[in-house]
Amino acid sequence: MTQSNRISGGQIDRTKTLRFTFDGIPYQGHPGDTLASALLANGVRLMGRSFKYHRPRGPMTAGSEEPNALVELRSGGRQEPNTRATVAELFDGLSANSQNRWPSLRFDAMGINDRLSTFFAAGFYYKTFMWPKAFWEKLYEPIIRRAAGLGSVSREEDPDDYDKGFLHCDLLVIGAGPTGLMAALTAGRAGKRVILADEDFRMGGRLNAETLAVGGTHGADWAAGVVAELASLPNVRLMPRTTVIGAFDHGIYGAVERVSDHLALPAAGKPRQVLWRIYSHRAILAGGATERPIAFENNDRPGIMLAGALRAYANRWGVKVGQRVAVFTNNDDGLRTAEDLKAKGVEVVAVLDSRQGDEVIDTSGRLGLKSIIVRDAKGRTREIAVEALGVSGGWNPNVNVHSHHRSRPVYDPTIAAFVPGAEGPPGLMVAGAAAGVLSTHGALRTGRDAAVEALGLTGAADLPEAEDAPVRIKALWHVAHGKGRAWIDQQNDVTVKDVKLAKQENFTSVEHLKRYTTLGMATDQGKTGNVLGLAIMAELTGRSIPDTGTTIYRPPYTPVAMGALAGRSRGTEFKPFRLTPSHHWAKEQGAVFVEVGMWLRTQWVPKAGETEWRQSVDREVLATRRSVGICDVTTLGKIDIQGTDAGAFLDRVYANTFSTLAVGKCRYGLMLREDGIVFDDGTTARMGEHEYVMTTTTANAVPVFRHLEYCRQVLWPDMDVQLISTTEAWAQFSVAGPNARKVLEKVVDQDISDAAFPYMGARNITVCGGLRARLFRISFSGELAYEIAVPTRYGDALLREMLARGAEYDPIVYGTEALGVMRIEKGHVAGGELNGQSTALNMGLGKMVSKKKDSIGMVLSQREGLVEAEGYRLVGVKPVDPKGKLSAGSHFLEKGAAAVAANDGGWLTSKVYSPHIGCDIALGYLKAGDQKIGRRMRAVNLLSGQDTEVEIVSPHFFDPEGERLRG
Amino acid sequence: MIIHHPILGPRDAQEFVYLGDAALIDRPDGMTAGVEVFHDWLYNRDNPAGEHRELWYHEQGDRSWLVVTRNTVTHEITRVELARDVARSKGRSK
Amino acid sequence: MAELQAMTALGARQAAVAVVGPVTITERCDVALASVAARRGRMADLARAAQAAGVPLPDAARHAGGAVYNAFWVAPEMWFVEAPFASHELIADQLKAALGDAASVTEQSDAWVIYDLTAPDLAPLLERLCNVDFPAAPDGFATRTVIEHLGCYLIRHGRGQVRIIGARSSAGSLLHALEVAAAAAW
Amino acid sequence: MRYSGFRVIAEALTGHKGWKPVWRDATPQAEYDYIIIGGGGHGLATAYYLAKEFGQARIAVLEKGYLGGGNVGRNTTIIRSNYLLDGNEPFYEFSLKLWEGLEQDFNYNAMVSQRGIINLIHTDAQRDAATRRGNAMRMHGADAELLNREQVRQMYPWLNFDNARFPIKGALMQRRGGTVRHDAVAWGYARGADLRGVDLIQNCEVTGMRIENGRIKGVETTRGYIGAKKVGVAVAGSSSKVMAHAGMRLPIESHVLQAFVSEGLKPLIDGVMTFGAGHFYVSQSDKGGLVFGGDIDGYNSYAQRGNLPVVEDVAEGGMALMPAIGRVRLLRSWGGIMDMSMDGSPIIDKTHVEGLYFNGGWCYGGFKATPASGWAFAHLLAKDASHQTATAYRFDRFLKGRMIDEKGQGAQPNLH
Repeated sequence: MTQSNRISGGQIDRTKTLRFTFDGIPYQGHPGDTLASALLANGVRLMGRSFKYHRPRGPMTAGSEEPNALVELRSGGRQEPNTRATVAELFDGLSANSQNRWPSLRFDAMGINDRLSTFFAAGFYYKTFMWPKAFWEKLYEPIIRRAAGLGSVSREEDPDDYDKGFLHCDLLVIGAGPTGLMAALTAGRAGKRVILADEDFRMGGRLNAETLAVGGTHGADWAAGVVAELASLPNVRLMPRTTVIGAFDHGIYGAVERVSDHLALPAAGKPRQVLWRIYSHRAILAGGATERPIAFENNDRPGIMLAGALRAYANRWGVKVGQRVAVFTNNDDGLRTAEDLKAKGVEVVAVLDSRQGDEVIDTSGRLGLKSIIVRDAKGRTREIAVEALGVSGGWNPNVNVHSHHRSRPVYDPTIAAFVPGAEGPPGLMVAGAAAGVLSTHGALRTGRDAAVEALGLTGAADLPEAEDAPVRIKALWHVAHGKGRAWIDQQNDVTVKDVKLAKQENFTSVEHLKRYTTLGMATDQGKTGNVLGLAIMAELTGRSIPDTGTTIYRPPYTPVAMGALAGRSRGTEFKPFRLTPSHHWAKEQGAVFVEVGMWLRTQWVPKAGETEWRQSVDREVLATRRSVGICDVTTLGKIDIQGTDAGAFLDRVYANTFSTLAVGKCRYGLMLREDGIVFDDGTTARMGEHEYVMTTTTANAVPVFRHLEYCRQVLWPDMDVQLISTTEAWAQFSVAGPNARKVLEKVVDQDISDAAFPYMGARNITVCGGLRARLFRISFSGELAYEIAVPTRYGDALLREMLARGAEYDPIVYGTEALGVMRIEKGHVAGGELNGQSTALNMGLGKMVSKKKDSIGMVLSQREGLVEAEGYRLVGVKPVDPKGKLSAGSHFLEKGAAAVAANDGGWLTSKVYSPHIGCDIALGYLKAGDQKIGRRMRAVNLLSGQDTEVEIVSPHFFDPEGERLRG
Repeated sequence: MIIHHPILGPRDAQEFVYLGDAALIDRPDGMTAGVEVFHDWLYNRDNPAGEHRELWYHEQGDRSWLVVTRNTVTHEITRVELARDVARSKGRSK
Repeated sequence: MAELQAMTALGARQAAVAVVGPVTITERCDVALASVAARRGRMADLARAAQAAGVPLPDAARHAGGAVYNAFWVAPEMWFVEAPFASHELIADQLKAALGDAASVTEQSDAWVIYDLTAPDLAPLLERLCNVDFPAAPDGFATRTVIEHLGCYLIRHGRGQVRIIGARSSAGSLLHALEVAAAAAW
Repeated sequence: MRYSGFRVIAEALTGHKGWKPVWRDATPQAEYDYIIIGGGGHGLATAYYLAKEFGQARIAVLEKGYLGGGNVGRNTTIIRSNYLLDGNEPFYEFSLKLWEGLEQDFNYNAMVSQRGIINLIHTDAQRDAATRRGNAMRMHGADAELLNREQVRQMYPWLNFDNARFPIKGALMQRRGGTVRHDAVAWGYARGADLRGVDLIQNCEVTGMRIENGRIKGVETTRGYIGAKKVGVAVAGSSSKVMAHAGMRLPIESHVLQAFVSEGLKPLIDGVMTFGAGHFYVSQSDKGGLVFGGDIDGYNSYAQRGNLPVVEDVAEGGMALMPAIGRVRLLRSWGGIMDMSMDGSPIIDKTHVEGLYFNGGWCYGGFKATPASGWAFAHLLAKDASHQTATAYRFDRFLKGRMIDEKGQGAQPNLH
């Protein structure tokens, strides 16, 4: 393959050849090439299709603002849709395909849209497709959806890793063109911590694309020299291939570093990209400017590009886009393209300067530019055969990042462009072309001065010599001629006609213009087209350009891979795991685990021969109730509360009273939110005069701790209370069942007989010959039960020891399912009942809310809507026929009542199969449930068709008198 | 955002948990105030567009509750105090 | 106590050591930890007792070493105190005895997993883990921070020496985060 | 002018010369019977239904910026009626029914597309809650189905079923849920209101209220004083600012919610999906962009922009659910001001000022409510009585302990 359009010069390494394919055809390029420059070097201009009309398109730019040359890069899980060929760095083996075309890029059946374009004017779809009503979802929309979209996703998992990181600096310089280099150099030489980030893989910005001299040498060489000096400074971090995507609050910037995109595969262990959060004291936006086109008929053909891009391909990449080239400009900078191309030996057949009255009014060439029709000041037209046309309508400062805090840019008529407004993100300065200073000298000067000012430096380095040409431009937004379409937003196919129609229909606000025509909503976010569109709207409405204004600039500056934003938090690493002390034992036993928040808890522990989960769970329940079972309850929150006011403090945070609790005892506590709804519950023990241990639910361990700190610091700041979480410090096991004490006696060193250690006792003890431990005689299952805690590192050993030493009682380990069965049999509330919507009264615990003291939630729990006799009450539910099935989430209906909301009696909050009772049982909230014990109703699940006659019973299915737990 | 913690200096707001208007410090006394007073305190807000004193908790830090004075339009933070000090200055004690 | 065999936070009998590139990550099971918080209005008493007992009580965001006890600040008037586990398995009891009723003391040894990180320079690793400005932090800097969703304490003993203390139940997830970041950092 | 396919073809063939302005630029009159403050979705819908359904006239809508520039132009376009509580579900089901006939009603294609919404389930407790909710929906006449894991897998086989931290166990599905082209809703209502004589007044900010003897007389605006017999406020996001003109403090905080869109992609996601184990929900627009979001940033803000942590949190949820989108690029983010109420539910009610009515507190659920909100507010304005589906949306529900707290988070707006 020859690189037919490769010319001399450029910053490519011609000693190495890279092979790549586009649409399956092999080509060659060189290191330093982008996909676009390499394809152009091979004479390929056609690279994509537009969104709506499927117009053939080639690259319009040489940078990240590219609207047209979008390709699918790579394949399989690495397939990367909508990749801008103009910034895709070439590597050996690169494979790219065109997108949004069928069957091929050259012949695209959807190109029919272009022929029918008159029917597809802006917003046409709002006016039709309404009849018949059902046809929208069934016919019209599916067709539109299939036709829309650009690239495609493979649906395979992205195999690459992404990282995140945090950087800190005195000065962040965004953009490494002459402005940014000078700013970084000034700050770097002053010893400041500097980060210089640039989206390109080669620093230097436009200097790489120009032939301009800086300090008497070629600008690109000067840039390389500065980069080398900066690289030698330990206080400067150079970050090429790094796009600053947004300015966030208080000097935090987001940046994405493309670590491996220029490689065939990331190196082992290395991420594809890194999202950096950069914390900067000061920042300088030196992001340069983006050239904009001029709208004229058929200005979108492959081969028509921005004049600066044409020049960049020649100067930086040694590529001519066509054999015969023309330039169309309204400003002096466009003329540089003609000069540079001529200097490279490219045949420049016409230079059309609108300031002289010359204009391009139309073009030809379906798959690539063949000719342009030009009109001179006298109105004479002629056709000129060309393969490439460079267009310059002036340069728009890249104000985006400066506008991310919604600062509106202001219009500067001297350069016919918007420049940064006054109120940007605090700490962010703008310099160089981004500030509307468009000469090289101006860039160097403002870059240096910005660094001096931002960092308060004294003295400033001399500036290298460079051109300081004034901007000479006469604004021209579109060429008034003919009835054809002149493109403004090339990707979304928004034309001058669409702007006119928007005006005609009164969509004249710039936001309405955008939303109605889709101007600026494509992957380039209107970087080249927006100003054109609003300027044309200004012309049409007679308003000024400043009065018309811009739309809002939003992060990210250029589109960002979702993987980079997610970093490592994906797959099973989406959230960390929390493992219980018995995890390793349980894993050995083949236990089944369940996610409870970030915890993995043992759900049940199957024994050989058990094929259904219910077999395991039933066995665990029955074995516990028959003899003894052990359950790891470490996940419950534990908070150590000490201080001389600890008791008084607990009286405030619990609805019931704790200051009167005897040392060595524990009590069930009910905690309300200030709105009177139950927040949490748990057992709190008094371990000493000024020392309590609070237990919270697993889910609320963190919120409760936060709440207690709030009460301690904010509400009652002088209380002597100290808090610390000990959730993970102790491995805690529930030991339940008639033989619980007997098993515990095998490990506990002290006397724990009923007399010595009665129900609701709480003590520091020792186990196994002196290991410090805690014992609480509390029961969630209704059995004689204890919770025993040892330092976490001994948890595994304690469990094994209890199982071994207590073997004569056949102790089993039960999981969360059996735990749930037993707590429901006993009528204890848990997750399904503690739903954040229920009061103590709803739970049948209304009497626990003491009115004799002030506590959180006490007052508002008395509001009329929360104390109605007809409100929900916790009840037990049993099927009338023991074979009847229940479902949590079923609703209560009276017999014969229709399943409509007016008849809705409440719902089943939790349901289990009780092997003890021999049927499904449930808890539920039933309206006036306390008055309906004994009534027969229905539990109806309309989603499964289940409709079961049930009896309303006390929620205490098992041992309602509590004889067993006191045994 | 960055919150200049009065003890620890600049800290990323990500380390904090937000509660809301610092007027919540002025909790009525449940033994003397009734439902109406509690209702107004708990539910109604000034919700200003501008300077706002608000409670933040340094959960991934030193567990201090802070009163942050922050502009809700610009997000500029002009003052950060320990909530405990603010509460005491308002006469809260035990 | 010998009757029960301790298990490390990672579920092993021996402390883990991982080497990734220039970084060595060493799990430390031989450190006892307890929290010490001054009782309301008793800071001066606590300071006296602590000095007598050789327990340093460093300023905010600092770690300080003593003859037996080291300590780092965790909250206003609150510290975590470190001591050798072999001699201080009952660190809370020992501190209570020394500090009396001027402080609330709570056992913390088993609530945490401790990883000591060493390398010639840990900055390239830490910038991928947490938002601490590590290069600018002084030796003896102690802070709480977040690593891959996990709240941790980070103590800088030197540019190449750092202790990370994380929740024990997530010891595996934390080690994994350290290892993959180390692999990516160099 | 009536819109139709025929008209589109006829105009196309004659150079689109005949299209008329979609609404007039009205100049304010001295007095109106009704002033609606807020030219967003709810305000425009209110004006439309006041004129069309309640036969009222002399109506103006005052908008400080451009029509549809509030949250109706800045949301993730989802419609659904999958609410749990009695105070909410009839209202949202009414809204969904109005959506189903909206385009024919106002003769504008807002692309109401009922491609279905699924709320993924990852735990048994979530399945129990989904069952409770699904039954409540069905009892209120809405549709709801419980899908098992395999049914979800058939719909979206490329979700993370095999390597997930929180495995997908099923989903609650409402097939009638879907999306609507959000801007078009504002324009359709605006056009319909304009055709019925409503004055739509842009760039007209209310700066004060004239209240005499407890009764509203009119409003001060940047375009002068305008008298009114009744004033309805529908300015969610700015509710506290506007109601302060009447001396009211509201049970509302203003918070920022960010939302996101990806680059355009060929069809990947047909319906709407919410991830139950992280903060993430997503649909795909007809143009091909993935439209997604997550939690609010969590602090009071009128800044209309957010910060990076939430962006990362949302992306993490997205990647955890959909491992194939690693190389899909996020194109644009935006931030809107949410009226976060104290129980997560809205307020449509009279105020202590006679003739002054309030509509707000929509949290991030206002878009789907647009038709019913407009209808119910128009009902309240015209008849001085709550619409039957909106009787619970009263200010005094907090005083009386009758909160409508779907999430069970209590009086903390940033948790709803």
